[in-house]
Amino acid sequence: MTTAANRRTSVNERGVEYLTPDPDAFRAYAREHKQRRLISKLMTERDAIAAFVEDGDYLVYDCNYLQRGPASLIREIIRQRKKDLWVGAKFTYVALALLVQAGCASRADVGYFGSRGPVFSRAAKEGRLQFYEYSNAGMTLRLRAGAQGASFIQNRSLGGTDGFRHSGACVIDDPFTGSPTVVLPALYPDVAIIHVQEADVYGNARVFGTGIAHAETALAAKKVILSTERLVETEEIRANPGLTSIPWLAVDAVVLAPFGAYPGSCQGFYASDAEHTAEVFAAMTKDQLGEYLERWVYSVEDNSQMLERRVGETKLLELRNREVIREGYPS
Amino acid sequence: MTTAANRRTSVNERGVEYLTPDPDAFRAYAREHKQRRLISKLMTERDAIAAFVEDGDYLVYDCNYLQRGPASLIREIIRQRKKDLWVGAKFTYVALALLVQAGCASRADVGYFGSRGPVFSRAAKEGRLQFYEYSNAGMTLRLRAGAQGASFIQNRSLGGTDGFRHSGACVIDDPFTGSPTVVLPALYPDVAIIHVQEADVYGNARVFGTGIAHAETALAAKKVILSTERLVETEEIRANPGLTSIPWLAVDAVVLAPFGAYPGSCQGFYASDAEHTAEVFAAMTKDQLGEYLERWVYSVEDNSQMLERRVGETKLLELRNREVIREGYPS
Amino acid sequence: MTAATTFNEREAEVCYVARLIEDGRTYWVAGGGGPMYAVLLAQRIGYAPNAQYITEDGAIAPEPMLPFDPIQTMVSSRAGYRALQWGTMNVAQDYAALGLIDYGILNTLQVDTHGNINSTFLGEYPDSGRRFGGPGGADSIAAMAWRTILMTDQQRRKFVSRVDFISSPGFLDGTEGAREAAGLPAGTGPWRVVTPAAMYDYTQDRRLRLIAVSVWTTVDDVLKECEHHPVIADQVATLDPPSDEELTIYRTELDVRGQTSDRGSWITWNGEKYEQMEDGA
Amino acid sequence: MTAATTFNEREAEVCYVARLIEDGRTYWVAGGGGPMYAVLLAQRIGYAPNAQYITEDGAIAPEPMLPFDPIQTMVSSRAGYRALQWGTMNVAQDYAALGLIDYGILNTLQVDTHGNINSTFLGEYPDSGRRFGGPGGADSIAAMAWRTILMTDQQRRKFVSRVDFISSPGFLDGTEGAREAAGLPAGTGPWRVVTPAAMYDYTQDRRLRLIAVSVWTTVDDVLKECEHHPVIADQVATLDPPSDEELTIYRTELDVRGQTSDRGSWITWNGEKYEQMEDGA
Repeated sequence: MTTAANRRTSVNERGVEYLTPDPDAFRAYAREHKQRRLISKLMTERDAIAAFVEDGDYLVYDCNYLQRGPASLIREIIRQRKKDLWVGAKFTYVALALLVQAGCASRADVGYFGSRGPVFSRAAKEGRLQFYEYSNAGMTLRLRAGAQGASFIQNRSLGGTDGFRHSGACVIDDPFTGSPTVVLPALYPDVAIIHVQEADVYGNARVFGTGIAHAETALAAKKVILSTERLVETEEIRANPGLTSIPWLAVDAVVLAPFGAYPGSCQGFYASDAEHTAEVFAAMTKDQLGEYLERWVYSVEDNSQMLERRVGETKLLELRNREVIREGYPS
Repeated sequence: MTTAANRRTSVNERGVEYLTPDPDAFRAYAREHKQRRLISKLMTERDAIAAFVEDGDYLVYDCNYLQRGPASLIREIIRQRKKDLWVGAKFTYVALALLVQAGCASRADVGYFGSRGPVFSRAAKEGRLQFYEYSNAGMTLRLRAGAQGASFIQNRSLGGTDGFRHSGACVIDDPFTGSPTVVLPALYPDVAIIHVQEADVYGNARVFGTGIAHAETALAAKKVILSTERLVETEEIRANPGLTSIPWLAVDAVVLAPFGAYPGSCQGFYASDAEHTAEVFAAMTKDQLGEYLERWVYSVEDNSQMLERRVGETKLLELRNREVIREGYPS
Repeated sequence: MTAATTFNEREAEVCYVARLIEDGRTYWVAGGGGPMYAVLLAQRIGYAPNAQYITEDGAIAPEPMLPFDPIQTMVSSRAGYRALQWGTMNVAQDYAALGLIDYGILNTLQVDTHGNINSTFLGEYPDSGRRFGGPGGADSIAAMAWRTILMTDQQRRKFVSRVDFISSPGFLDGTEGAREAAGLPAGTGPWRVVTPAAMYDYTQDRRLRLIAVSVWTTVDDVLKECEHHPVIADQVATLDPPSDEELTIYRTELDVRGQTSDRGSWITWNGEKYEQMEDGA
Repeated sequence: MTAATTFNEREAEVCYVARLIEDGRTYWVAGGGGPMYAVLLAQRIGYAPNAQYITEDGAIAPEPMLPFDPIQTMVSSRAGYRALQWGTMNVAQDYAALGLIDYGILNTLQVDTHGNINSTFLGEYPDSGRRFGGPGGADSIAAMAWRTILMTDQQRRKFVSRVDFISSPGFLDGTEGAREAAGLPAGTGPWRVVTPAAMYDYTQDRRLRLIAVSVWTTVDDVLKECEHHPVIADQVATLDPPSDEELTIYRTELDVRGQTSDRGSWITWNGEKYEQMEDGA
């Protein structure tokens, strides 16, 4: 089941390294590895991360640790002590800090990450962390290009900034208008982790509410792990195909993960844990992420044990009850 | 209310003319003309076509005359005897024939059109019709590029064909991989007509079922006319924002048009009229489109009179009853 | 399986393609008709119960409600029924661009020795000849699906050395790497051509090769209906006629209005051999 | 409107921006906090009842349910409540790329005389200095919205001649056409900078210009908190302090937890004039 996704990189004339945007390589991978059959991909978080996240992978998570993100899968990556991940660090407050503290991440394409505390400067100083500069929407455009089978995509932004100089982007003459235009390299991550509200066992998944780039991420990534609040029958998927955000074709693993976005919120299911949010930010600021990880990751076996031992039923019920908005979400 | 959308064209080194893909020109137009306020855009089909379709416009309709297309708006364009339209002729069986027969269309970017009968060769011979060659999905990619504010987009297709030689596409060296790659010029149509199942008076619209490129078309076009089976309250839109396919920002006119897709089908609302379908195909084959237009367009004042006098309540009820599938459509 | 004794040659063609359908693979079918019916037949008869198909309008793995009204093979509730996802044309093409679609199945007007497809113009483009509707979805399917299956008629004007207009790409000029040089995805291309009378594949050097003929015809008769001389396989197989089982499903569940057999000639077993009747008889 | 007698300087800043909000226009607000509150305040108090905003996660014209939990200003049910459309980050940026978004409102770390914005690095990138989080959505907003309103603090280290790192584009090197030459959409750029103490616009030649100061401060005091010397308008206006009406809505409907006034100094009316208290007092 493990697959060498073969991270290949290029270096541009400014000396910036970036993941090579090779549509034909993705196609060849997809031909061989993406499962066309409707077979169950249901597995534990442990098995999914063990099978599909390899040291050295380029990792993208959709949303983040505090907002309908794959928080339980991020913790499992840390628990399994994956190494040398290159992280698509867009729209993220604490996940990159956790991954760097844990020694999992060594590179980051930056959109935005929460930068409190000493963890980043320490890692950078010790040569354990390299940054490349993009923007949030630049990163989702790169994923869009990947999801469309392209190698590049125009961006009306990024041009003229210092971020541009430290990115894989380049300026070309528009073949039709002749004007200078910025193009970004498509991003085909090795592995993506995405938290959804509903999925069937094959990986047909539904996302409700606003989002970052779940569909693009699922399509562009070579290996895709979904965690889902709730399993639904495929009959239910077929009864309303307009709700399907991600097709089974893109998906390698489905992990049933109620409260998988905890401590974050999950629209229509539960609110975020504000106390925990404060705790993790404080841990960043006070250089106590080691303790944080010990308590919330290493000392528990999996997400369900964490919820049981560290959060408790009363709190979980409270978080469910605090999600009062039902309109537009699954009943 | 009328606006000079200013069709500008380019000619490539193969002598092929194409609409100039100028994102900044679109932006300038949108800044001035796209209504940000929530004001009612409800109007009659006559007023909408009179206000927003000008002679010489580049016209795109989404879907087609027989499949959830803006059939009533196409007929109104013909009724108002618009001239010199350049048609984005993708995924279409009879609409282009009607527009050419009526003297409305003088150019077509071809994806696919039903080519039976003498109407096209006659018009071409008389110099009244010029074709340019793309493909269905090439045309929707061009609209996608437009909808993203781009001037071009990669296409893994079209290369090497004779269609390519007669299109506005070109081959460039991929700036990242160095490989030759086909890029299509973005399409910013002057005017788009789109039939939807539900919309509010501002133009927030919902499309159910499969489709061609409704969202892309609405965003890429300078002027957008929606016809809708049903008006819904904005409160209903706000109660389920995940269903909104097209935002009010893109829309200039909303026409309430029950059976607006007739003789085509409209998923969840009614089946197509198979007899009428046969009639219009026969008219193409037998060079009787003039008679067809007289009966179904010129001799009636508007869509509702056509439905009343030419179709009749019994037939309409039958078409509604023949749409037996409810799953996934509005209740 | 029992060989049928009376059937239309176009029914036979659909059965031939249905037998090519590989289980657990994805198909992009052009339009409705033959290509879609071939996959549905393969699913329902059990040749490929886990084959899935998508359509140009983004019906992803539907279980359609049959029959369709005329033309309503896309953007209709019956055609998109019980899909796993409803997308659009751009969604469909994205999946193909990403290499997720194994096979494309097309219908067309004219094909040449390198598998190039014409659905745009017969004669000298643009002024001298007959205009047709253009590639539709076929260009994208032929470019991006890994393998392309083409369904057409066995007629001289359809099997030509060089199509009058390349609407959808085969192997282009037939040279190695021609598709890649034109920007098309690597490793893709024509795979089979199926007619009511014969089946073809492609040689290593990308030339059309006759590999099988229908039981009621001969290699010579097929070659008479080719303008150019295709390569002929060392062993030309005989295609089994449709079985009763195939035809029962096809006629009772799929093409219940008999649109397939509206045109094309009928074949009957006369007790000794299969005979082809006059066209449309 | 009655001038308020006690308020936080950051509350004043939000009120200043709220008064800039133009009715019937569209705004792309960065993150939550000040930018979002400014539009909501303008809507609710009636300065701009028909202004609409979008967020990075594709909440299109929401009517949010307040208050938010910490960080939950995007991708949460309360933040996206009663939107007209739920999109994604790419949807939000498409609308801006198409010129449909009139204004962007940003918060930032550092701004320079040409309106360039730094939210990436203070010091010498990449090794010598302090790392910050990067542009987030600000780069896209500053590039593609027609006009950009920047909210920041009036501090020397924030108003510099040249930012240490251009995360999001202002007028770049300030030459005419510099943005267009870099590939950015024509006709866009910085429009206002608002701090608790002052307001700036840009001159014809794209240089930051002081146009107004808060009632409790002076031009000289503001200039002390600029590393470079901005252009000074011929007439420097005085910004009206927040009104009771503004603050009532702000405190009871919007920032009900007082997060805005967690930091920043308080201003009070001592019967004769407004006085600034110690930071955090």
